[in-house]
This record gives sequence, structure tokens and C-alpha cells, in this order.
Amino acid sequence: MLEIKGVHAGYGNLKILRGIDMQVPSGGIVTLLGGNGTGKSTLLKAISGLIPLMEGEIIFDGVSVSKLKPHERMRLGLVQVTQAKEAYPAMTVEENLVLGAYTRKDREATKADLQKVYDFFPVLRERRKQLSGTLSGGEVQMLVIGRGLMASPKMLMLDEPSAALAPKVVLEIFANINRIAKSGVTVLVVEQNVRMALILAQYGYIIRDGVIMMKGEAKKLISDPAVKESFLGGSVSDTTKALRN
Amino acid sequence: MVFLSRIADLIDALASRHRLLPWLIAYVMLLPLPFIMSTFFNSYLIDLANRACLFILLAVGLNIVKGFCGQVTVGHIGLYAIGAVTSAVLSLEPGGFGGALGFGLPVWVSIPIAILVTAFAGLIVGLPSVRLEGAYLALATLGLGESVRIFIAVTPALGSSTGLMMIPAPSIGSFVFDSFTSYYYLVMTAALVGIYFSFSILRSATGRAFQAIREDTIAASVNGINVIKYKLLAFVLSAIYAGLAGALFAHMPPGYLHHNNFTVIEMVTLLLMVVLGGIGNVWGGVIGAIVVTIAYDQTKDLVVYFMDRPIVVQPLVFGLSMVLLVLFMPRGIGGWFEGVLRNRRFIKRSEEKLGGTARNSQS
Amino acid sequence: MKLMNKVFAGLVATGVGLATTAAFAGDIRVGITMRMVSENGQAYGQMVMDEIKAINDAGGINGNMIKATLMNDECKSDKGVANANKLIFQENIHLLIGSTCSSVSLPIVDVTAKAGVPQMIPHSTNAKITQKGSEWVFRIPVSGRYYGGVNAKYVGENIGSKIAYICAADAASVGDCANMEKQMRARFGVDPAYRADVQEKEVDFRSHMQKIKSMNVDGILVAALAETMARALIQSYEAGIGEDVRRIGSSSASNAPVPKIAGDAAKGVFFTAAYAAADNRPIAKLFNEMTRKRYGIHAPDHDFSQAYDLVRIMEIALNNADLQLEQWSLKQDRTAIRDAIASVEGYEGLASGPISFCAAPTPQCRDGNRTAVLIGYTKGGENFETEVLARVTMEPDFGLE
Amino acid sequence: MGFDFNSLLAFIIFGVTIGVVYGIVALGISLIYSGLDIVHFAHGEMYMFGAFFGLVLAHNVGVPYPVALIGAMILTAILGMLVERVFYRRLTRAGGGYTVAGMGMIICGFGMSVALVNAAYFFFGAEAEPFRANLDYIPRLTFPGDINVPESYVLTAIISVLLMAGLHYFLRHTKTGLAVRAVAHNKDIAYLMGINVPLMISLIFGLACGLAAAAGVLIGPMQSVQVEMGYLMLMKAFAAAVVGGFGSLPGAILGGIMVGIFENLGAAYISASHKDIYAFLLLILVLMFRPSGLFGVEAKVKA
Repeated sequence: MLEIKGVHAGYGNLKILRGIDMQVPSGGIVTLLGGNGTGKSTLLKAISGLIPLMEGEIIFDGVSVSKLKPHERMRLGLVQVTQAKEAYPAMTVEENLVLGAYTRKDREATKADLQKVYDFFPVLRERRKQLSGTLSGGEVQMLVIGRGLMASPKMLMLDEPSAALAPKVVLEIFANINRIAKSGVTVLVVEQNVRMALILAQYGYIIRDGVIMMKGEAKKLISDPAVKESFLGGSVSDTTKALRN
Repeated sequence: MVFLSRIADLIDALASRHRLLPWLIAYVMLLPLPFIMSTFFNSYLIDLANRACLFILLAVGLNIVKGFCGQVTVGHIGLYAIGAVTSAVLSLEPGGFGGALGFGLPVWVSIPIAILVTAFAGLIVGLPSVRLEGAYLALATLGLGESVRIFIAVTPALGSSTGLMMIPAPSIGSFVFDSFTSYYYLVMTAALVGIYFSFSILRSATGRAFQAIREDTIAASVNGINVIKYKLLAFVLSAIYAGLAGALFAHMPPGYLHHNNFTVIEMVTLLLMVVLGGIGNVWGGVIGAIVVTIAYDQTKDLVVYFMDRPIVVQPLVFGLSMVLLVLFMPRGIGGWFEGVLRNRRFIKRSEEKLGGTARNSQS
Repeated sequence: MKLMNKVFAGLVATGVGLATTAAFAGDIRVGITMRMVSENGQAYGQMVMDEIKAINDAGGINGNMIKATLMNDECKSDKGVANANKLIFQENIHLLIGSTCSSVSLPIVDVTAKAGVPQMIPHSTNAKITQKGSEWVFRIPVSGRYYGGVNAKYVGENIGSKIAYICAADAASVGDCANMEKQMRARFGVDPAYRADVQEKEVDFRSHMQKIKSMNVDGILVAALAETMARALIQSYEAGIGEDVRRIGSSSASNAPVPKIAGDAAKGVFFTAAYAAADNRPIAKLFNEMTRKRYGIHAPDHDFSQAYDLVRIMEIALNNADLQLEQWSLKQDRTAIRDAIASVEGYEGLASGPISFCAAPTPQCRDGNRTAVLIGYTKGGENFETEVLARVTMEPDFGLE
Repeated sequence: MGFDFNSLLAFIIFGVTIGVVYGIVALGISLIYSGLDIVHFAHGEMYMFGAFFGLVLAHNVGVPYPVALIGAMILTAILGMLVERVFYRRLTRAGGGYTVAGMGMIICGFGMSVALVNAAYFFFGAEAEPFRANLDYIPRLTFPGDINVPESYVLTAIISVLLMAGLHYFLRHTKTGLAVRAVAHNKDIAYLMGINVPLMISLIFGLACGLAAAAGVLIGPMQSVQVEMGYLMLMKAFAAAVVGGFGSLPGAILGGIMVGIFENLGAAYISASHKDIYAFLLLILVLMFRPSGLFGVEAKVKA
């Protein structure tokens, strides 16, 4: 479904990604793991087209998308769900969802999809007319996932869906991601919550300093001593990030 | 480039003997300029140099608040106006010819008072910077600067539309600074001292505080820099430059002031000088002021006929060059020179370190 | 970083190189500084240049060509002074013409007085220009001090004494307002019924008109630059002030934009000027036709006529002056031209009255034209029409303290 | 003279009628600010070009006034989009519009303003032109106290309300409007929604310039059209935008009316010759003490 070949990218003169190779097969869930500043978000931005590639190629669904603008990639079904804090707080829940379907021309199907999303996340239906700025963290996370679904994606990329959420809410979110994958949408989850992500996914990549350090089946990775060493037991803390926000 | 490097080396060598040595030499070198100009060319060029010196003072002053401290101000021309009008009104004879207010003070008294008044005005113009940044600050200072001009324009005591006229020229004993040449020594000295102090400020702890605020205001305050104090200080310092320039302009023969010398167009010209020279670069301001003054003088009779109408193209060229400068040469001429010099010094230092093999650096 | 000192010197040298121009012997060098970016400046400047060219084409002055340099001062005093300095010290001119704006002419008077260069003023009316006592200055237009008297006399005798004043903040209008107010007080002992000092480019006069409407005044003086005056006139009708209240214009009422913009509101406005396009003399008719043909002007205002008269007076003076036109004789030639202009007497051109100068550096001698003509608009719009109401000649020292 | 209720009413009415024009221009400035994070210092020139386009359409081409209004809006929108695409885009892409020690956009805007004014001299000449429009079909209002409000002011008020309502509907109830708001809030996420962000930025700029043009064509018959008319309007519009809360759309119109009333009252009761200073005064006071604007409506303040 998605193939990344030798991608170099960064900001200005600063190169962050230095030759990334990655495959996301059709169907199922793949997770990309890594600490802060390892290049996870940069890779996501490169895939969705927010930053240009310096080298390499990205192929989605058999088509090279390297030269396409973000909105053009999205029209092909490559949809990125942003971090939860990036909902539009000054818009209502429903406006946010409608915005998710911005590129779609099929009105009836869109309406039906809206109901589907409401069925998926009933709490969103309740808060339909509220400004999304008034929602709780978990609700906003559901909203941005729902917004991604509104685009009727072939592949959904999730940027740290568990960030800054209570463990119980995280479980609920991850269960929903699983349901989405079951419905036939390919999912790429970028996470710091390594344990949860590896339980959820079938395949995992671990990124560090702009290169893929390790890859393999999720079951194997979770028991790999090196992974345990660097992540599970390690102290990758979110404190710096929380401070910055 | 080799030539430039030689001179830079020479100046460095001089400066290592005494800090003031290169400045003194520069001063001595600038002394015979009027004679060279009037002998080989014509005396109008001295007048041009005088005006360039005033603009150097203004541009260097503006650079302190804009370039060093990173505060956006569009009200500098208002401070210039305050300095000029204050000094003029103080030195005019009471009940004199123009019908404006007058106190009859000697010029050497009125100029320092004008500078003080302008410094205080600078404090007021700087006050919005305590709370505002970027575009908001630009708007507030623009409003203040324009208010000053309009206030002068409608107040008969300050000249209003007829202007302040017959403002006395400075004098020592019976010697009056009323010729191009004598005034040149006044403004040239002021400009050189102004440039020197601008460097002193940049190198001092105050200058480092300014730069810290420019780079990151929050980080500066965390590091114990009193941000409000230093922001206001930057405004006051730049106001002192503007006040001095204004006062010198007011007393420059023929000693006439009119509010239309202080409009937004003049402010834009000033901005152009600073941008062309390179924001934050002292020599940049100086170069910008000189280049723009000369360019302005050389293009002022440039007229293009369009549909049988004579059109003065100069303002159009000025406006467009500002836009293009910001887009394509945001660091100006001074930034470019600084880059050359930094490279040279870097290579020299790495040569010393590595014993002759310079390594390429990544900028 | 101190190598910039060198750069400094290099740049100045480049500027110097660009700026040098050789002074030619045998030419009469005339410098003109005017406001080129305005409705006035462009056409006037062009006409002065065209007229000088015509003199050259006809053989010049006693065989010498006039070399004219035109510079734009944007109506800004600092730029005007810089122009004057450049013309005097770099171009070595014999004669300076300028400027259009009083606020620029005022400082230039001091420059020419010190440098010893004759200066002819094309349309600055501010009375102080000649009161400075310069030996070198000559004013072609009617001085502002006469305007107030002519206006006041006519208004007081024919219209009434209850007058509302709207005074914009530009130099000419402030002077016109103050002069008229002074004369109304001196002649008829009345103060303004209402006085509003507004900004130079005010656009909204409605609140003033609203107040004036409730006062039943005899007339309204609108002293402002052309467009501003036109707006005030329109808004006076919009506010519902009837035609029976006469509108009095300041000296800029003669400029074409007033009737053009004000349209019907210009009808009935009267003002003092130095030239009437409705003049019946053949010279005026020829002049009207010439400007229409050459510059597409419907009817020239007095600024046009003054620029034309200026060139003619200059021609007369230059013809009479004994000029050497050598490198060494610059100072002598300038003095000769000054004395030749000072001896022009009883020049009858387009102007409303004869123009005479004399040698003394006083306003009496140097305000050449003392006859103002009262003009009324009979029709507004692009093709406006005017009529001459009266012609008044004042005493030479009228309006001087 | 004492207190006179009728004249107070007159000053307020005059203030409101001129204030709505400030408001329309401020609306554009606010729109650009919230959409692109830049304060557009050349917006007064868009207003001036709009007025001239309208004038040329109405006088030289001879179309009816309403058509000239719409035509001028479209032409100016195109001009604005061109200017944005060719010049500003480079800066906004480089870093949110604040390069060159934080003032790139300000200097660029100033330069553009000077360049546009002088370009206008080429095409339209320096002379002020009267804008004659046949507005007989608009009623002339007379308020108690013999206060006349001529047709052109009535029309201006009507059109302003229509424009405001239209803009509100567009932003709140259409999909494109939703996209514009999305771009205004965060361009990166808007990209991820599949929105063609560069196109939306052009649209925002075009809309804002179209609004300025509408103000220019509306004010034409009241005053006259002149190349240098933009600067003063820009200052008033800035004041209006700041008073209403920079970036807030309803605030812009309210702010315009506030500025109009404030300066009329100042001119009437303090001094008419200082009239322009009152707008600046209001601008500075609001900036100093309440930078988010007087009305506290959804405003976006840059720290």
C-alpha cells in the first residue's frame, strides 16, 4: 500500500531523516516507534507532503506521490490524523467533521459517513453543536480520528493517539483503532507508547536519529531485549514535550 | 576581496594599539573632504554629505531599537520631528518673524534640551513595546509618529503649515556655523561619534542584553535580564540619536522646518536605508544612509514621459526596491559584508589552528 | 569591520563622479524647482520648459541659449532646499524659478539671498516670502496680504458681515483665512460668526455644515486646497444650506479641480485671483486657446498665467541685462539679472494688473502684482464657466504691519 | 454653546455613516490578518485602486453604478491576488511573514504601498477626479433636527450591511468558507484536510482586496477619487480593526463605527483640526490597555 524508499528530508538546511525505507502492507496495522526528536513527526510530514523530500521516493497505492501537494495526496486516500490538540477549537464538532470530508464530492455518501462516525463515537453525536475547544482530551482524540474517517481513507496515519491521555482512555482509543483496521482501512500508528502500540500492531518499525534502527513483527519486537532496553524499561519521558506545550 | 582584507587587517592592527586609534585616523581622513569636494568638484556635494550625516545618525539610531533589540518601530521619524521642533522653538527669538513660539535660548543650550525631550518622547514611544510585539507594536508606533506630525501641522506655536523659519545657526563667539563646510564639521563629528557609541553599545553588557531580547524575549527574561528596562532603554537610546539628528537638521541653514519633512514617506526612506544596509549591522545603517542619500540625489530629476505626462519615477523605484530587498536580500549590503569578513576571520583562525589547512564549514 | 571607512570614502567618490557636470560658458542657466507630482506641477513645469524652448528656437536671448533644469521638490521644504543648493552650487545657475509651494519657497528665499542668486516665485502667495527682506526675490503672483483685503471689501459691501469660516491647515489657506478675518475686523468691525480650523486634507465637513446651517449666515468662506474645497462645497449643499448663502473661495478656488469635482456646487462660488479666463483681452483669449491646444486645459487658472508671465518677465529682464556668460562672470551676471528684473516696470501680460518691481528689498517693491480680480463661477463641471465680478488694485503697503 | 441634543445626534449619525466605510476596509485587514498572520500595510492602496477601477468602469466604460461596484471588486481582487502571489508569498512561505528581524512583512508592505501609489500616478494621473453616480433610486433620509443623510451615505450603509452579512454567511455556512476558516487557524492541518491552502490564501487576499475596493467605490461619490487617498483610510481602518479586536470580523465593522463616532465627537467638542489624531489616540489607547479589542469577540491575538 505505502512504500517509502530512501527518504531524506528536513527543515531548511537541517536534515532530519537520513534514508528511511519502510513498507506498509495493505490492511492491518503498522506502527512506527521512537522517542522525542527521532524524526517520527518529520517522517509523517514528509509522507503527507507538508515538507518536501530532499531525496527518495514515496509510493502510495502504486502511484509515486513524491511530487504531489498535501491536498492532492489526501485525495488519493492517504489521510493523516493530526495530534489531538490540533482540532479546530473555534469550530463546532460537526464543522470539524464536515471539514474532514472537504475533498469529497459525493454528498449523500458523506452524510451517511457522518452518521457512521457518530455511531462509531456516540459521544461526538451528543456534543455535535459544541465548539471542539470545550471537549475533553479523549473526546478530541475521537474527533480527530472521526475527522480522518470522514475523508473515506484508504490509509490512515495516526500521530500519537495516546499522547497525554489517561490509560483508560488510551485503551478505548486503541480498541477503536483496531475496529477501524478491521473495517478495511490500512493504519499506520506513530507512537511513543511502545507497549500498547506493539500489542495493537502486526508489524513495527523503530526509528532513531533519522534512520530505521530496527524492524520486525510486533510480537517479536515486544520481546526483543534491545527494544526492552531502549524503550520499555528506559526513561523516555514526555516532560520536555509537556513543558513546551 | 584581497584588498578589503588588507585594509581590515590594517585596521585590526591599529585597534590593537588603542581602541580609539582607527576612529581618530578616520576622523582625520574625513577632515579635508570639503576642500577636496569644493576644489575638484563643487560645494554642493558638501551639502549632500551633510544630509547623509544626518541620515547616518537617524539610521544608526533606528538600528539600535530595530536591529539590536528587535523591536519594530515605525515612529522614529516622529522622534526626529520632536528633536527638530523642540530645538528650533527653544532657540527662536520670542515674538520673532515667523509668528511661532520662541524662547531665545542659545543653540548650544537648546540642542541638549531637545535631546533630553526627545529621549523622554522615546520612552513614551517605547511604552507600547512593554505589552506589544510585531505588527501591533508597528501600528502603535506608527500612530504615535503620525500624531506628532499632525500635532505640529495644526499648532501655530510650532509652526503649523507655514513652518518654523529663520532658526538660528549655532555659533562659537563670532564664528557662525552657517556654511556647508562649517556645518560639515558639526554633523560629521556627530555622525562619527554616533557610530562609535553605537559600537560601544553593541559590545557592552547592554548590547548583549538587547541581542538576547531580540533572539528570544522569554529566554532573556528567564536569564535574569530585565526585559522591560532594556526595551525602553533601546527606545531611549535611539531617541537620543533621532533628537540629535533632528536638532542638527533644524539649525542647518537655511534654518527652516515644515511638518511635511516628517511624513510616512520619510519614514519609509529611513526604513529603506536600514534594510538596504542590513538590519542589526551598524555599518549597514551607515552604508544604507549614504547609498540612499546619493541615489536619491542622483535620481531626483529622472522623469519618464508616459502618455505625454511627465512622471517622476523615483518614488516607484524606491518602493519597489524596498519590496525586492526584503524578498531577495533580507540581510542587506552590510549583512553581505559581514558574511565576507566572518568567512575571512574564520578561515584565518582555522588556518592557525590546523596549520595551514582550512576546512570547509557548514553554515 | 572598520574597512567600511574605506567603503564610505569609495561610495562618496562614486557619487561625486556621477554628480560632476561641466559648466558651459555661453548658456544662460536657469534652474526650476517645482512640485511635479500634483495637478499643478506637471502642466506648469511643462509649460515653463516649453516656453523656454520656444525662446531658444527663436534665437535665444541676444544669441545665447537658455539651459533650463527642472527638478521635483514634492512640495517638501527639505527637498526644495536640496534642489536649490544643487542648482546653485552644482549647476551654477544664473536664475532660480520656484517654488510652487509657499512652504518650499520660504526657505529657498534664504538660500538664494545668501548665495546671491535671483529668484522668481511662480505661485507662492505667502506674504512672508517678500517680508524677509531679500534683495534677490521677486514675486509674480498677487501676495496673500492683498487677497484678504479684496475679499473682505467685496463681501462686506455686497453680501453681509455674518460670515462663517472654514479654514484648512495648508499654508495658503491659513493665510487667506487670517487675512480676510483681519480685514473684516478692520473694515467692518465684525468677528467670524463661526470658525472651523480643519485638517489640510479633511474629507468630512458635515458636522460643520450642520452647525453653520442653524446660524443663518450671509456667506461661508471655504479656504482650502482645491479638492478639499470642492468636497466642502458639495457637503454644504448636502447639508441643506441654500443658494442664498454665498460661498467664498480662497485663492485655490481658481484651480480646475474645484469646479470639476464640485460640479453644480461650484456655481455661485466667487474668489480672488490674479487671472481670469473670462478676460476679454485678446492676449487672454490667445492664451486660453494655447493651453487648451497644448495641454488640454479647459480654462487655465491663474497659476498657469503666472508661470507664463514669469517666463515673459524673465525674457525681458534677460534681454536687458548685460551678460558676460563666462566662467569668471557668474557673480556679475547674477547681479545683472537681478537688477534687470528689478527694473521691470509696468509689464502688462496675462495678469490682472501691471507688474512692476523696484530695487529696494521690501515687499512694496517685490510683490509685483497688486491688482486682484474677483471671479465667480457661473457653471460647474468639466466645462466650467466663469465671470469677472470686479477688479481691485491695492496700495503697495496694504496689509503690512 | 451649551449642550445640544440635536447636534450630538447629528455627530453620531455622521460618525456611523463614515464609520461603516472604515469598517469595510478594516474587515479586509482583519481577514488578511486572521488568514495569513500579516498586517497588510498596502491595503489602503487596494482601496484606492478599487475606487479608480470603479471610476473608470462607471465613467469611461459607462456601466451602471452597481455593476461598476462589482466590477471594481473583482478587478481589485485580481490585483490583490497578483501582488500576494508574486511578492508576499515568498515571505509568508519563509516564516510566517516575519523575517528580516521580525519586520519583513511590515517593510515589504510599506514598500508595496509606496510603489502602488506611484504606479497609480502612471495610470490615473495626480488630479482628483469626481465620481458621479446616479443614485436617485436610493432614498435620502432626514432625521429629526433637520439632519440630512444623502443618498450615497444611505447606500453605503446598506451595502456594508449586505457585505458583512454575505461574508458571515460565506464563512459560517459554506464549505469553502469553512476551509477559509480552517486555513486561518492552522495551515498545516488545513493541508491535511485536503484543502488547497495556496488557493485559499489567494482567495482570502482577493476577498479582502475586493472589500477594500467596495469601500473605495462607495466613498467615491461622497468625496472624490485621488491617488493619495489610501493612506489616511488605511490608518482609520487600522484603528477600526484594532478597536474591534484584530482578526475579529464583526469587531471590524463595530470598530469602524466606533472610530467614526469618536473622531466626529472629538472634532466637534475638542478641536476639528486635530481630527485624525483622535483615531490614532483610540488606536494607541486600545493597544495599550486592551490589545484584544474593545468588544471581546472571538479575537486572535499574537503574543
